[in-house]
Order: sequence, then C-alpha cells, then structure tokens
Amino acid sequence: MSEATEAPRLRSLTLVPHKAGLSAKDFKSDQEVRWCPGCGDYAILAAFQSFLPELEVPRENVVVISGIGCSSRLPYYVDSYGFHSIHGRAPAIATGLAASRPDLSVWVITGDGDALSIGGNHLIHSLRRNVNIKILLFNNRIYGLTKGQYSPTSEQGKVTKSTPYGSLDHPFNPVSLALGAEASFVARSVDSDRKHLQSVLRAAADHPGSAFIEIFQNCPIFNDDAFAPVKQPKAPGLIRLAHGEQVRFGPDGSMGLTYGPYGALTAVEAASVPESELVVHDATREDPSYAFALSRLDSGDFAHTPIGVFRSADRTPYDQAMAAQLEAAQAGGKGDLASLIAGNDTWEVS
Amino acid sequence: MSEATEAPRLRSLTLVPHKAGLSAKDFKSDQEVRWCPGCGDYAILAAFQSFLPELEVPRENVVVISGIGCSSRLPYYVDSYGFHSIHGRAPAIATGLAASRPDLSVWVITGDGDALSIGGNHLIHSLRRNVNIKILLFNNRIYGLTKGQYSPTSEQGKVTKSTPYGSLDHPFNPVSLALGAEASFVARSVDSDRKHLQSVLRAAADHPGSAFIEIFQNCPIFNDDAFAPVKQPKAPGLIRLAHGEQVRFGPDGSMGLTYGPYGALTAVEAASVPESELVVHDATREDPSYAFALSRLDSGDFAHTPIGVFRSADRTPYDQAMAAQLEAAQAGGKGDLASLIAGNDTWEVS
Amino acid sequence: MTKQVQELDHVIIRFAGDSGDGMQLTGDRFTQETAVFGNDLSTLPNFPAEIRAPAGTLPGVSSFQLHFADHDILTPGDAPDVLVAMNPAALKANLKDLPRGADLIVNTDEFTKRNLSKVGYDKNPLEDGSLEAYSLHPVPLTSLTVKALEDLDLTRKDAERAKNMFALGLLSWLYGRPSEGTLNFLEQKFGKKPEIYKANVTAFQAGWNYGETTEDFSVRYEVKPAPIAPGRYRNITGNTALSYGLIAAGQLAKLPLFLGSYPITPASDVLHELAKHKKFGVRTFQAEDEISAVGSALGASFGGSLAITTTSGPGMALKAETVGLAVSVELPLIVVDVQRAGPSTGMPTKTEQADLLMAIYGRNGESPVPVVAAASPSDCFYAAIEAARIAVTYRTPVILLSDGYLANGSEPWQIPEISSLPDLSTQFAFTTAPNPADNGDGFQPFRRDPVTLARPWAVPGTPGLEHRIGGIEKADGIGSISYDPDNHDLMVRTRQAKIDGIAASIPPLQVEDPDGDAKVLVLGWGSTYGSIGAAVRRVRRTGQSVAQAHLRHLNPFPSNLGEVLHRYDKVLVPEINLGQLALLLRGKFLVDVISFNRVRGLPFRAAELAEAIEEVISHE
Amino acid sequence: MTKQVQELDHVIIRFAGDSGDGMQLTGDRFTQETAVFGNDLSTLPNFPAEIRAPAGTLPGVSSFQLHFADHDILTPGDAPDVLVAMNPAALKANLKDLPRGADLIVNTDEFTKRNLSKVGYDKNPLEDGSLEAYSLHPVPLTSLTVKALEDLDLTRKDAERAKNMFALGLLSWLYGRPSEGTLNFLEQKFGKKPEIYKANVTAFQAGWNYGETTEDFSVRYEVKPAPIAPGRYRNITGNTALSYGLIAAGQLAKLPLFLGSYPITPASDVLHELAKHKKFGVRTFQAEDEISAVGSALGASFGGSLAITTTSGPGMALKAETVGLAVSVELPLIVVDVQRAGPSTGMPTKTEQADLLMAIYGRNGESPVPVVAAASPSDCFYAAIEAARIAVTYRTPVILLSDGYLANGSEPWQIPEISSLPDLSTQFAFTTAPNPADNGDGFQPFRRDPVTLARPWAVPGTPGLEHRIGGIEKADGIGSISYDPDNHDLMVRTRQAKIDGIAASIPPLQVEDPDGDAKVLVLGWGSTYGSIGAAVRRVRRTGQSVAQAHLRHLNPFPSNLGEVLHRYDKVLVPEINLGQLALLLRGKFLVDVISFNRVRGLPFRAAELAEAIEEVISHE
Ligand SMILES: Cc1ncc(C[n+]2csc(CCOP(=O)(O)OP(=O)(O)O)c2C)c(N)n1
Ligand SMILES: Cc1ncc(C[n+]2csc(CCOP(=O)(O)OP(=O)(O)O)c2C)c(N)n1
Ligand code: SF4
Ligand code: SF4
Ligand SMILES: [Mg+2]
Ligand SMILES: [Mg+2]
Repeated sequence: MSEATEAPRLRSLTLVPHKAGLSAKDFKSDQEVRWCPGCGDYAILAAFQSFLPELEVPRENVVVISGIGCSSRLPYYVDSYGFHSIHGRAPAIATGLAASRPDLSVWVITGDGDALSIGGNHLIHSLRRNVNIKILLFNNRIYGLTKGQYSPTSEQGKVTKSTPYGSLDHPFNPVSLALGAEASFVARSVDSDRKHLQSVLRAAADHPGSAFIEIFQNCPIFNDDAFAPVKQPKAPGLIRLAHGEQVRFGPDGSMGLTYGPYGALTAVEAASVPESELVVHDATREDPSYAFALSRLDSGDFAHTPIGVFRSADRTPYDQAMAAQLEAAQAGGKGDLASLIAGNDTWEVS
Repeated sequence: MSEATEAPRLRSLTLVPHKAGLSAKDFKSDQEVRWCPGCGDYAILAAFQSFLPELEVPRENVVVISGIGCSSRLPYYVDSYGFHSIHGRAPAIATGLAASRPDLSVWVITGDGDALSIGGNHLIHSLRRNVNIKILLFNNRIYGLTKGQYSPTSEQGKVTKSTPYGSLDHPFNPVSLALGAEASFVARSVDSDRKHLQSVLRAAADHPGSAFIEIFQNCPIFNDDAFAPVKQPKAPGLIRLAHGEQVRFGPDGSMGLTYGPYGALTAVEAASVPESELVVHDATREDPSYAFALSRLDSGDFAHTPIGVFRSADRTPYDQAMAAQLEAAQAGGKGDLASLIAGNDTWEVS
Repeated sequence: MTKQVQELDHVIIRFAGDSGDGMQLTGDRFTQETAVFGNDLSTLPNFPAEIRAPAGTLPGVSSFQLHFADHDILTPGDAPDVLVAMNPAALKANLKDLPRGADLIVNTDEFTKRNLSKVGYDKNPLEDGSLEAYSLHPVPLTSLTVKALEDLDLTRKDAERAKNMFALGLLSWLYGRPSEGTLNFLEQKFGKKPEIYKANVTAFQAGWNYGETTEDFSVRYEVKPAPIAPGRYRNITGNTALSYGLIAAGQLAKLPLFLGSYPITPASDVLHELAKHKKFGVRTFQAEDEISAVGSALGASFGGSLAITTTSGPGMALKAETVGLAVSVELPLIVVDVQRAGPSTGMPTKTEQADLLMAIYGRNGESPVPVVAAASPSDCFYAAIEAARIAVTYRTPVILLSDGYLANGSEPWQIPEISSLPDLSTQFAFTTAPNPADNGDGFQPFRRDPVTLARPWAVPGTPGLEHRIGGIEKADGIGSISYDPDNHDLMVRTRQAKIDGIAASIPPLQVEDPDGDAKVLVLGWGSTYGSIGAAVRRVRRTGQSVAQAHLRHLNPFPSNLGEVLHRYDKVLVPEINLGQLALLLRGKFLVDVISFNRVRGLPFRAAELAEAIEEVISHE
Repeated sequence: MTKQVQELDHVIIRFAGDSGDGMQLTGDRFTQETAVFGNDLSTLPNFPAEIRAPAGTLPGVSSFQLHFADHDILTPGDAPDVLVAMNPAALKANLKDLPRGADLIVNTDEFTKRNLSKVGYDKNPLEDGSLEAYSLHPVPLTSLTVKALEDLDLTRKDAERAKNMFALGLLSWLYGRPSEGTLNFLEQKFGKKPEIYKANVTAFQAGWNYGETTEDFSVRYEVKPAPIAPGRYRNITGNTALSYGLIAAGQLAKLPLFLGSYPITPASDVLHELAKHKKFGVRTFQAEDEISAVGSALGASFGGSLAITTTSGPGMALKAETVGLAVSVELPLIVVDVQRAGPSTGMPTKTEQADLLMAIYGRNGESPVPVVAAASPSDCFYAAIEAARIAVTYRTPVILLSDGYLANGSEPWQIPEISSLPDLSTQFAFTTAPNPADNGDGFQPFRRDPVTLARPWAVPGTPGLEHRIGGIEKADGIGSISYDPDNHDLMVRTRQAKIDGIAASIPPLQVEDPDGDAKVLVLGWGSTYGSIGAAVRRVRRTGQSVAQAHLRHLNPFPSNLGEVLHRYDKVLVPEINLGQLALLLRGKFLVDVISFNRVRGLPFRAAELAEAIEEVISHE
C-alpha cells in the first residue's frame, strides 16, 4: 500500500521488537578502537554504527558476532550484545543464536581468512540454509592480525611472509562462491563509500534470511591499495548495480552490458548496441545464473568490478521455518513430561 | 599430431611412470566387498576397477584416498595403495600427497556427507588450488553409514531419522558449488551407466589438476530410487553433454537448449528455433558462467538433469607449480646446511 | 501332551542371525515380554559396523543377548544358556561363547553347502558330531514358517521374512512369556499392511505351537518374577533415557532446549529422539560438522537456551576448541560423549571408556570442565539432569560421558514421579544475578556469585545488560580484554576454583560394604557399574568381603573420595581403558590403586572381574 | 672531556616505546652488537597482540629487554637497570618493574599534554618529582634526531622515524658496544634508499656523540666479555632454531621436508622461515585451516616425506582428530605446538606451558603420542632433531612443545658442526623392513620391528608393497579391518608399548648437584630451564644446596626418572600452568612433588623462584 504513512518495517526484522529514535552514538561502546591508523575498518565501523539506528530495533536486540582477525574486533566497539568468538566459527555460533531467537537482529563480522579460509564450511552452509544472519566480510585480501600472510582472496603469485616466492593458490571470488552455495542475498561494497555501503546494509536488513556482503577493505599495513583501481574518483571499471536500472558505467556512464555467446556478459559502448540489448539489472531473479555471470566480470584485475546487490531472492528463513515446525507441533498442546518418560509399554509391580 | 601411432598419455599423468597391459583384476584386492545388496557402490567400484588399466600407470603409483562413509570403504577393494582416512578430510590428505608426489595418480572417494557436509571446506579449497587429485563424490543424497539421516544434497522437507518433521535445509547443487569454488573440471555421471561413467573418469584423468565428479548413486536401504527419474530407459529429463556437440535430449533428441533472458538456459523443441540458436556444448570455456547456467537446469525435480563434463578448463596444477618453484630455487644448486645455520651474523670466540 | 516344567532362577538367551534376519527386533520383543512378566533383566545388542555386510557372512552376523532372572541382576551375562542361530555364520561367530551343555537352536534350512562354505565349514557341523557338547535343537525354521503362511498371499521372500517371529513364538513358549505385548506391537507396526501383519502373527503362533507339539522340546522353563520394588516400570535404553533426561532438564530449568549435533555412532539416536519432541519446544539442528554443532549450541546458550551437543570420540576431539571458548566465556553447555572404541575411527559400534582424560584435559590452556558419567542405561536419565544442574548453576560447559554399551543396552526402569526431580529453575538467578539491576556501577559480566563463583548469564534482549564476551583473557569483573599478567593468573585460578567448588554441591561418595569389614575396595565409573556389581556379588557369595563404590562425578571428585580411598588396604579400579581414572586417583591422592583393564570393545565379564577381585583379596 | 668508566658484571636494559617506534629492531641490533662483543646474553621481546594499537596508548606499548653479562646467564633478567622510555605510555607501562636507583632515559619531546593525558597523567612525571627515586636522563630524542638530519632532504616524519637509531647510538656509546654490525645492517636494509640509509647512520652517530659530549652522562659502563667456550657463535631465536632443526632433520634423514601449516601467533614464523628454503627442497603448504594443515602433512608422510605441522594451542586442539588417525595408521609426523597463554584465544603473544596434558591426552581412545619439549631458544634446534628421530624410528606422530618465550626470545648459540649431528637416515630401514622383500607370506603393513615395534613405512610407488591403511582397528600384522575383541586389546596395548619403549632410546635424566648433598630437587621442563637455573644459582650463592634437573622428554619419561625423584626429600616442580607435569609425576611415581605455579603469561622471575626454592629448603 503506497499510501502507508510510516515506512514499513525492514522485512528481516518482522519478529524483532521495534524502537525508533536511536542514534549512532547509542551504538558506540566505551572501548577504545584499536586498529592501525588508516585502516579501512574504521570507516566500515562508522558506517555500520550510523546505520544501526535505521533498524529501529532496541539496542539489546542487536547482536554482533565475529570470529578472529583485525576485523573481528568490531563487536567490542558496538554497544549491544557482542560475541568475539573463535577463528572461522562465527557463522556457526550465529546460526544457533538466530535459529533459537527470531526476535534478534544478528550480524556477523568476519574477514577473508576468517570466513573463506578456516570458516569456509560454516559460511557456505549458513548461506544455503538461509539462516537469518547478515554476514559482513571485510575483504582486505590478506591476513592482517597475524601480520601479513596471503589469504584465499589474495591474487595468485602474491609475495607475503608465508610465500616469499609467490603464492600458488588461485583465489576465490567471494561473490561467485556465495552464489554457488545457494545464497539468497549477495552483495558487494567498499569501505570508503559510506553511502553505498549503507544502502547495501539496508537491503541486507530488508532481506529475509541470510545476507552475504563482501566489503573491499584497505589494509594500509600489509596490503595497501589492494583496491586502488576501484577507489579512484571515477573508477572506469567500477560498475554500480541498481535493481531495475540499466547497468551503466565508465566515462559518464557511456558503457553498458550485453550478453555475448554462452551467456557471458560483455562490456560495450552503450551507444553501439540497440537499447533493448543493454542489460537492465534484476537482483530478484530466482535463477542465480545471471548474478553469477555478473560476478565473473571481475576477473581479478578490476577491469570490471560490479558493486551493489547482485542477488536478492526470497526464500523462507531458517529460523522462521524452525519456529513454524514447533508451533505446528505444539498446536495440539505442549508435551507432557510424565507421559513422555512413561511411554506406552509400561507395567505395574505391586 | 593426428597421425600419432600410439595414443598420447592422459595429460594429468605426464609425471607418472608408464605401464601398459594391466587388467581390471590387477586392481581387485582380496578384501570381501561389504555393501548392502543392490547398493550402487558395487557398480561404481566395478566401473572404476575396469577403468584403471586405461591409466597405464603401475599399480603401485595409483593411490585411492577416502573419508568415512559407505562409499569411503572403496579403497579396501582396490589393490593399490589406499588410505581410508577420517570423515571429510580426504581432500586435505590427498592434497599433501599429491603436492609432494607428482609421480602418483591420486583418487579421492567421498560421499555427499563426507565431501559436502563435514568436508566442505577442504573440497572447495582443493578445487580452487587445482591440486592434481580426482574426486569421485558418491551422491546418494543421504547418510548411509550412520543409517539414514538427511545430507546436504537431500531435498528440502525430507523425512529422515533426524528430521521426523521434514528437513529445513535448502540443498547444495554439487556442480554449482564446485563451479563457484573455481573448479577447473566438473562433471556428473550415474552409477548405473558404466559406459558414461568411464568416459567421465577418462576425461578427468586427462585433465591436468583437480577434477570433481558427482556420481548419482542409489542407496536401496535408506534412500531407494532417489534418482529413478534419470534412470528410466529413455529418461526425458536426462541431458547428455558432449563437448562440441549440440545439446539434444528428450524423445529421440527432439529437445535442445537456447538462451533465454538473463542468460538462463531454456529447454525448447529443437525444431521450433533456428539451428543457430541451439546451444552447442563447450566445456572448455574459461568463463564458468555457461557451465553454471547448465548446472541450474537441474532444479531438483530432475525435469532437466545434465550429465557429462560441464567444465574442463586448463589451469596449472598445484603440484606442478610447487615443483617448479623448487626447481627454480635449486637451479643455482641445493642449499648448504652448514652455511644456512651459520647465517651471516656470526662471531668467533677463542 | 503336557510338558514338564523346570524352574530356573535366571536364563541368558542370545539370538544370532544375519543382519537381515531381524534379530534386534526379536530381542527387543522378547525383552519387552520379559519385562512385563516381571523378571529383572539386562540386554546387550551387538551388531556390525557395516550397514549390511553380505548375507550369510561372519561380518554380517548380528546378535542380541538377554539376561533375565527371578532376582535383580546387573549385567547381560557372560555366557548364554541358549543360543538361537539362524544360519551357519551365526553359529560359527557365537559358538565359542557357548558353555558345554547349553541349548542350541539352529535354523537347519540355512545350513546349505553354499552357506556353510561361505563361513569356511567344509563339513556340516549339525551332522559331523562337532556339536555333541550341546543340547542341539535342529529346527527347519524357514520352511516351517513358509508352510505356516502358505494360505496367505505373500511372496516367498515376505513369508521367509517372518521366520524371526516363528523363532520368537517358539522361545516365548519355551520360557512362558506373555504375548499380548507382541501382538499389539505387530498391530501397530503392520496394521496398515494386513497381509504382513497376519503373516507375523501367524508365524509367531506357529512357533509357539511348534514348541507345544514337537517332541524335541520336552521341557519348558519357568523363571519366576523378580521381587522388584513396587511401582510403574518400563524398559529403556541409555540413549532414550539420556534424551528424556535432557528434555526433563529443560522443563525443570524452564529453559528452551537446543541441540546442535552431527550424526555419529553410537550417539545419533539422541539426535533422532530429541528431533521427535517439538511438542516440548525442543529445537534440533543437524549441523554440517561437529564444530558447527557445538558452535551453534554455544550460540543458543548465549541466547538463553539450555544448549546441548551430542557426539562420540572423534567428534569430541573436533569440539575441543569450541568447548575451550565456552570455558572462557563461562556459558552453560552440555557436551555429551557417547564413547566408542578408539583411537581414531576405532570400532564404532563397540564400547569403551577411553575418552575420560580427553574430556578432562583435551583443550589448550588451563581449561577446567566438570565431567559426569552415567552408570547404567536408565541412569543416563539422572546423569543428564545432573549435568544440566551443574551447567546452569555454575555457568560452565559440562561433559556427560555415556558409552556404546549404555547407549544401546536396556533395563527395566521404575518411572520416577516428576515431582521427585530437582527444580533446576531455582538453581540460578537468570540473567542479572549477581548484578542487582539497580547497582550503581553498571553491569559487570564477570562479577561473580560469591558462593558458586558463577558469572551472570545475561541474554540478548535484556535491556541494560548489553555486553561483549570473547575468548581473549578478560579483566576480572568488568570482563573487558586484559593482558595484565596478574589478572591472567587470577582468572586462571578463579576458573579452576569455580569448577573445584562444584564439589560442595555433590553428595559424598557412598561405599557399599555389607559385611563392614572389607579390606579391598572396588572403585569404578560409568558403564562398568553393572559388571562390577555382579562380580562383587560373586565374590561375596564365596564368603569374602569386598567393598564397592562408583563415581558419578569425575571432575571434580566428591570431597570425601580421598578419605574413602585411604580407608582400604587395596583399591581395585576396573576400567575399559588402560587406566585413566587410576592415573587421576594416583595423581590427586597418591594412592597406589590397582588397575584392571580389558580393552575389548565389550563390557567386562563378571567372571573375569570376580577373578581379579579375588586375586587382589588373596594377596592381602 | 673524557668520561669515567665503571665496570659492571651484568646489565639489564629495557627499550620501551610505541609499537611504531621500532623498539624490537633497536633491541635486536643492540643484542647483535652485544653478542659480537662477547657478552653472554638473553632477551625478552614483549609486544601487544594488536597489530598497531593507537599511537601513544598503553596497549600500544612495545618493549624489548636484554640481559647481558661477563658470565654466562640464563634469563632476560627480572628488573631492568636501565629503562629507555620513548613516550609517556612506555614510562607508565614499565615504571612498576623499575627498581629504585635505576637509570631512566626518557624522550622528553613526547611528554606533551596530549600524550600525557592519553595515559592518564594529569601532571608531567618528569616535573612533579615523582621520579626522584631514579637517576633520570631527560633527552629530547626526537628533536635532537630531526636536528641532526636537517641537511638531508627528508620529510619530518621520516626524520623522526630515525629517533630509535639515535637512542641505539646513545646506548651503544653508554655500554661501549661495537657498531660495525649495525652499520652493515643498515646498509643491507636501506642500501636501496640512500636518504633513509644516511638518516639512520647519521642518527646513530648523533646518538653516540650525544653521549660522548653531553654532561648528563658522566659515567660510561663496561661489561667485559664472558668466558664462553671457544667456537663460532651466532644469536638465534627459538622459532629460527626450530626451523633450522627441522631442515637439518630432513637432511640428516635424507627425506624431503613437507610442512602443512596455518598461520597462528606465535608459531607463524616457523612457516615463514621454512617457506624461504626451497633450495633445501622444503615444500611449505599454507592450508585453509589447521585440520587441513595436519591432514596434508599426514598425506605427505604417507608419501614418504618427513612431514611437519606447526601451530599454537587453539590450532592444536583442532588437530586432535587427525593426530589420532596418525597414531592409528602409525606414520611419522612432527606436530609442533608453540604454546601461548590460554584457555581459548587467551593472550596470543604471551607465553605459557599449559598445553602439556592436552598434548599427552587430548585425543579420543587410547592414543599415545611421544612428547618432546625445548628448553631454550637455541635448544629448539636439537629438540626438533630429536622429535624427528623418534618420529621416523618409531613411525609415530611426535608432539614438539615450544612456547611464546622461546619462539621470540634469543640467545647466543655455538654453531654445531654438521658432522656432530645424528645420522637419522640409519635410524630406520625405509619402506620394507621388517618385511624382507622376498619373505614368503606377502607384505604385512602391521608386522613390527621386534625391537622398536615400528611398522614398515611402505610408500606409494614401491612395487609389491601395495596395501590399505585406515583409522578403523586393524588386525595385528596383516592390518586388515578387525573387530575381534582380543585383537583390539592387543593392538591398544601394542601401540602403548611402542611409545613406552621409546624410553630405551632416551638418555637417562642428568641431575646437576654441584655440592652433591642436596635434599631438594627442582625439576622443570620446557622454557623454564633458564629461570630455574638462575634461581638455583641464587640459592646456591647463599650457601644452600639444591639439585636441578630438566626434562626434554615428557612422554615417555627417561627410565631413571622414578629413581631420581625418590632420591630427594623434596621435589619442587615449577611450571607456567597449574601443575600439569606435577600431576603426571604424582600419578606415575606416587611422589608428593611440590608445585610452584605462576600463570602470568611471562617467564618466571628468578627472584620469586629462588624464594620458592628457599621456602622448600627451609621446611626441610
Ligand atoms: C584456530 C586458529 N587458527 C589460527 C588463528 C590465527 N589467526 C587469527 S586471525 C587470522 C586470520 C586473519 O585474517 P582475516 O580473517 O582476513 O582477518 P583480518 O585480520 O585480515 O581482518 C589467523 C590465521 C587463530 N586465532 N585461531
Ligand atoms: C568426525 C566424525 N563425525 C561423524 C562421523 C559419523 N559418520 C560416518 S560416515 C557419515 C556420513 C556418511 O554419509 P556420506 O558421506 O554421504 O557417505 P555414505 O555412507 O552415504 O556413502 C557420518 C556422519 C564420523 N565417522 N566421524
Ligand atoms: S593490520 Fe591491516 S587490517 Fe589489521 S588493523 Fe592494521 S591496517 Fe587494519
Ligand atoms: S546403506 Fe546404502 S549406501 Fe550404504 S552400503 Fe547400504 S545401500 Fe549402500
Ligand atoms: Mg583479511
Ligand atoms: Mg551419502
């Protein structure tokens, strides 16, 4: 109903208590922030804290869970319930919390090593299950906390402390991996673009179920300027996806996308092809093939790097499905302990 | 050189000793095979054993490594070097072996629980690294050995011992997952079709690097006829992929594939569209988007289920890259222990 | 013709056949009838790790042993008085356990050349006189069954399938078991398939009548009901009792139950059982692995659930890091380890007690965790409640040890009154204690209850108690990250003191020494309770005195344990491992306890244990 | 003016500053100069877990302590004689360790209002007389440095960066350290950036000259070289020594080296170091997690590599299941645990000895694993070789324990002759023994060497030895799957016997008791060797007798350990845990050993330890 006077509730929060009028500083804890000067984590924290009031959720119903890594220290800085757990396990811990407490807004903070290396299995399973958790992956393409080893997103041949001769591993494309793992919501943003980052956080909060957000994050100490190409003022390769809008990018939006052979998306001079052949972004398609093709535009050299919401397709969230099973089972009344333990094959001894 | 008199060596075996003239029974161990009557594993074992001689590799250079599960008992039945390891870890163990022994032909036998549940992380990492191991995933969409709980490939709502009210989890599509994980070779076959299965094994052995093969396997005890739809004589939904050939299926090949909007592959009456619009299968494309789209044809109801080689794109295998680094480093001569431990900051005490 | 009836005080029957022959079901039914009849009983199922090894092979043999008596008994018994062998493999696999003179009922139909050679019999043992030592009852079970069912329209396969019911009928007649229970059971099970239902009932009756009529069985046996405490009884396995105990604990603590688990033999049935009880608000989550299983449970605990994770040895090893996190953040968590034979994969369907030291020490750093063990199948119920009491009272992970024998073994259980169970909800002040909501200096997540040293369990959703926890060392009280050397020393000692302090809430160890003059104490823990008790009885029957005590709490120990140990000249510690409890007792109390260890994947034989005890006494 | 020179027998200097101030580098250089000069020395770096906490804050303080003397010393020392404080935070964080009268050199430039308030100084301690107890040397280090570099074209930032070299120059002058080493070092490091190179050299010289000229430093100290055994020396940290030991082991065993590892503090540097040495054919694999790390190593071992996995506590916990598999399949594997403060994440950069019991018991089932511990930074080299010897000789995983103190601490090391190292290649017959290729009854993967009980290591690629291994229980000899109860008991005992048998290859425990009449023995293990030795010396200097012994092998123990323990009236066991070795000693030998425990994430202070020893002696 378009005439609705007050904005409708973000859809992933339907079971969460409502409270308006909070401000960014309500979510600032008294802990002193401890990252290196210039670390991209500062910007992401600030964007996150100033976004949280938009949830219109009481502070005590917001939970931030992280693994281990520089990025994973974030929960200490948010004044809500927080859990700085162990390396790679945040999605598992968050799954238990979210599945048993649909009245909470649960956020997972993780890094490229935490989420994709040791935590890869929990990540892909939480995505396929569509647990109602929002996963923010701070991708600096390096292990920061352990002082600079290559990560699963580091480019092949990367020279680091652990690979003085260059790494041999072909990296993951986090967006492709999430899509291959049946993720219902997949997005990407950049630490330095607060407006964009917050728009993605908003979309994630509005999505019922699990949301996966890769955030390009600069680590000035161990992997400085890893994302420089997409951070220049008018980065030619940066493609901003907007649902329902034609995909345009490059020098004053002169470029667009068309389908080449075998469904490969190809960048073209928009003017050079008929309007009808230019791709209009649709994040809601049930078939993830299109979102996957978009993710492959990013060949690693940042020649074409889409950011924004790749996919946002509805599927029943895990916690709701679980709650529904319990309700259905209890519709006929709750269980009776005495008759349970007695069972139906007893005898009397007198 | 097409005039080559003798068949060229399978490409993943270039560093493995050559030995022709072996037969299937050379690969039969004295161990009594222990699966339930009618288990699909029997057929796969037979196909595998009678294929092995084609490798033209001495028995002692073939290694079969498995995790835990009914399927994972296979190594006991193959008379070569075998390692029946622990649940989910076979890809990790095989990675260490393959990376340190390029002269071996290493095969991993695993199940849908072993590979996709507990072993998911090792699987996706071994695929992205392109370690020279061939992974055979026996997918019976159930936990067999532990007597019938649902698995990551079980259809949602499945009623099993652990889900009397039906499972809540959205399943993985193993082919999509592997493609999202940067796999260089991805294929699918069926236990009951020995000819097809062996053709896929052959292609896998010819592929330099990691190969992932999902094999539909029937578990008559806990998930009987899970793949019945694709096993009928002329299964209408079964799509046999053959590189370089037009994709045809259905009643005497009357159906074909075309590209719909947003690169979604769509099944059509071949006659109803111009020849040029029918998809000709190309497994070698560098961009996995097409292979991914193919994998999404399989929506779970077996309406359209492609089998064969989805993707086979060359990338340097991990073991070769690692060996190359060592060779390069040793080109200038091997290291000298005495000077290593002395370092260059010593002093004499007299 | 009427048959002579012979009275016996106890009988041990073993049903043995192919995995496909339904021996477990047959055993279960006979057990139910026996329970209902009022005998005391104890059972030991024994099946192969393979789902189904090839029919007729030795690895494929599945058996079920039942011990019942007119007095209370403690073990499934050492050697069967009666062996029912459904095929040559079953005969070969079990004969070595059979004492001379025992009854041996064999299904002659299965003794074909092919089946015989499958298990390496070149001659037919039924004919070559090799079984003379036993009273052999050759019965063409299969053909008799098929014959009895010829009027029903059934495939031969279906008809043959009913042969286990024929055997059950025969044995039921032989020992005068009631049959209503079985008939009802068959109705429930096959009600929807009338032909199959009829087949089973008919086969059962045919078996009964066969006993009645054939010459072969001249005597019928009678085992009088045992003098059992009056009350309502049921038969129960350890895994079921454990599951019910967890559900009960949730109700008693007024907390929602959450189970995060990954299937593994022999623990899976707890997951299966709890998954059934959504009516009780039980949430079960089949995780992708054990790490996720325990992680999800810890997350649920953070959210205020009574959280549980269940597994066996290999899975237990995988949970270590996360259990360590639970120790560090001090949240309640129940970790169930249904032990099986190790190391590594070991023998998944066989029992063992070798995870004790891993449970106590298997984590990095000083990481103390209370450990509780169940002593019998029905005791799993109470052990689970005790584990929950400790977890919620002290805000700590608790490890509950069961094992393969308890998990699948069963015994009659006097069903307790709910009112007789402890009220766990009063055991702890939820969320805010010891922080009165109004205390001036803000909420301190690591301020402790002065008595229990428990920290507050402040769950998300509670206004004013927002806080952060994690695995890094925390400042005493306020709980923020601290690398202060002295604070670390304090926290390490405080966590240890909290666990040690649990001893104050544990009843003193009871010693059973009827003669009061015993010089030797037999001290056990876990599932050996039954066999130790049986062995002790045997010894006492010979007029010798021996004391018995059994530990429910392995960490911390009951406060009087040291005193008890020093009271006796010698302490014998039987364990199905290489002496793990023994090491702890020696290390903590400097007592030179004597270990008795058999690591065979099976419960002790009362006989071997009695021998060991007498050995120790004789050296007095 | 010429300065007065005062001779000292030892000095303890602590450099403290912001993480960004390069204190670790400064300390390393001073250490190198001191080593070259010929003093004995011991160092203790101490840095925050954060990569870089905000500048000028207490958590951001990084320090490096160096103890050097004209006699051989064993510890980095308890309390510094000189503290160099580069900013107020460094002063505040370290002042409490400073004894009255100590020299205190502060960088006055950093004592601004802002910086002072950052760490809660409301008054400037340099002015409020609160430092009267110390001999204070206020030096405007930053401005002096900037001034000295004004002719170079440098940003002010770069100029300021060189202030640590100014400090180094000053201290080098103060203690008459040689400076060639540092100048060469700077050349190597900054050769490519001439301006920066010049800046550092100039700053260093400026510092030196400042000492020479300023009134403030009236005395110059001299510490004569220590009488050290003649030979070639280098300075080495524990992680480097451990890495070199592993490479040496590979060479000595003539086996290719494979490391599967996942980065974790404080173990990562071993991965970093080994990754450099491809010239030695070392394969390093950075796995996706610790389970894959140990799994890949086990796979490489199956393939005939000398396989290693390195980690710290939390990662160790994760490896447990796979180490159990290695125990079951009996393949060589070296598992390195560089211990850190726990439980859980604990304090990653702090040291601890609390993983001992996890190493010994932290696996499901009876899963015995040999455990070896290093005693000093340079000893890590020999400990690694010993671990390899046991692994390849007995075909077993071996756990090698180091810790954060050894890992980063350093000491002079007399570089051994390669010829003096054991030839591991003769320690085992590769692949076929004890199966002569020609023996009739085929290859038996679990037939054992009669002496070591080792099974053959038959690697893929060897014709005729094809076989299958796995984690399920194996039949003795032939190694095929077996669920036979007695076979399991036999295999469990055999695996234990094999590990126990290693004791036969271990030298007896040496006790050092110069007076020969000691009634008290101090027994330690691992990195406490130095502090125990220093404490023992202090006690002896007071004329009292005390014996010292140190364990390299924690499992199995040297065969004479029991005898040694019984020889003394009292045994004191100092550990940086709550008494883990003590439990083992009490449990195995029933000796009432006395524990001394401080779990502060730091090495013991020799003083507190000496006190504890005297306490024990006084109660004699
Ligand atoms: C079980 C375990 N293994 C390893 C570590 C060491 N460790 C801590 S964080 C980390 C990786 C950090 O990289 P990333 O996740 O990308 O986070 P970042 O620091 O870059 O933000 C590692 C290897 C650990 N703490 N626990
Ligand atoms: C660490 C660990 N967790 C759990 C198990 C129990 N387990 C053995 S096999 C298996 C799953 C088997 O399913 P799958 O991999 O699909 O193989 P299948 O039996 O179906 O061929 C499980 C859960 C185990 N052996 N080890
Ligand atoms: S190391 Fe990198 S990621 Fe970590 S805090 Fe510093 S700048 Fe940020
Ligand atoms: S349980 Fe299923 S998968 Fe396992 S052996 Fe039997 S039929 Fe095969
Ligand atoms: Mg990172
Ligand atoms: Mg399966």
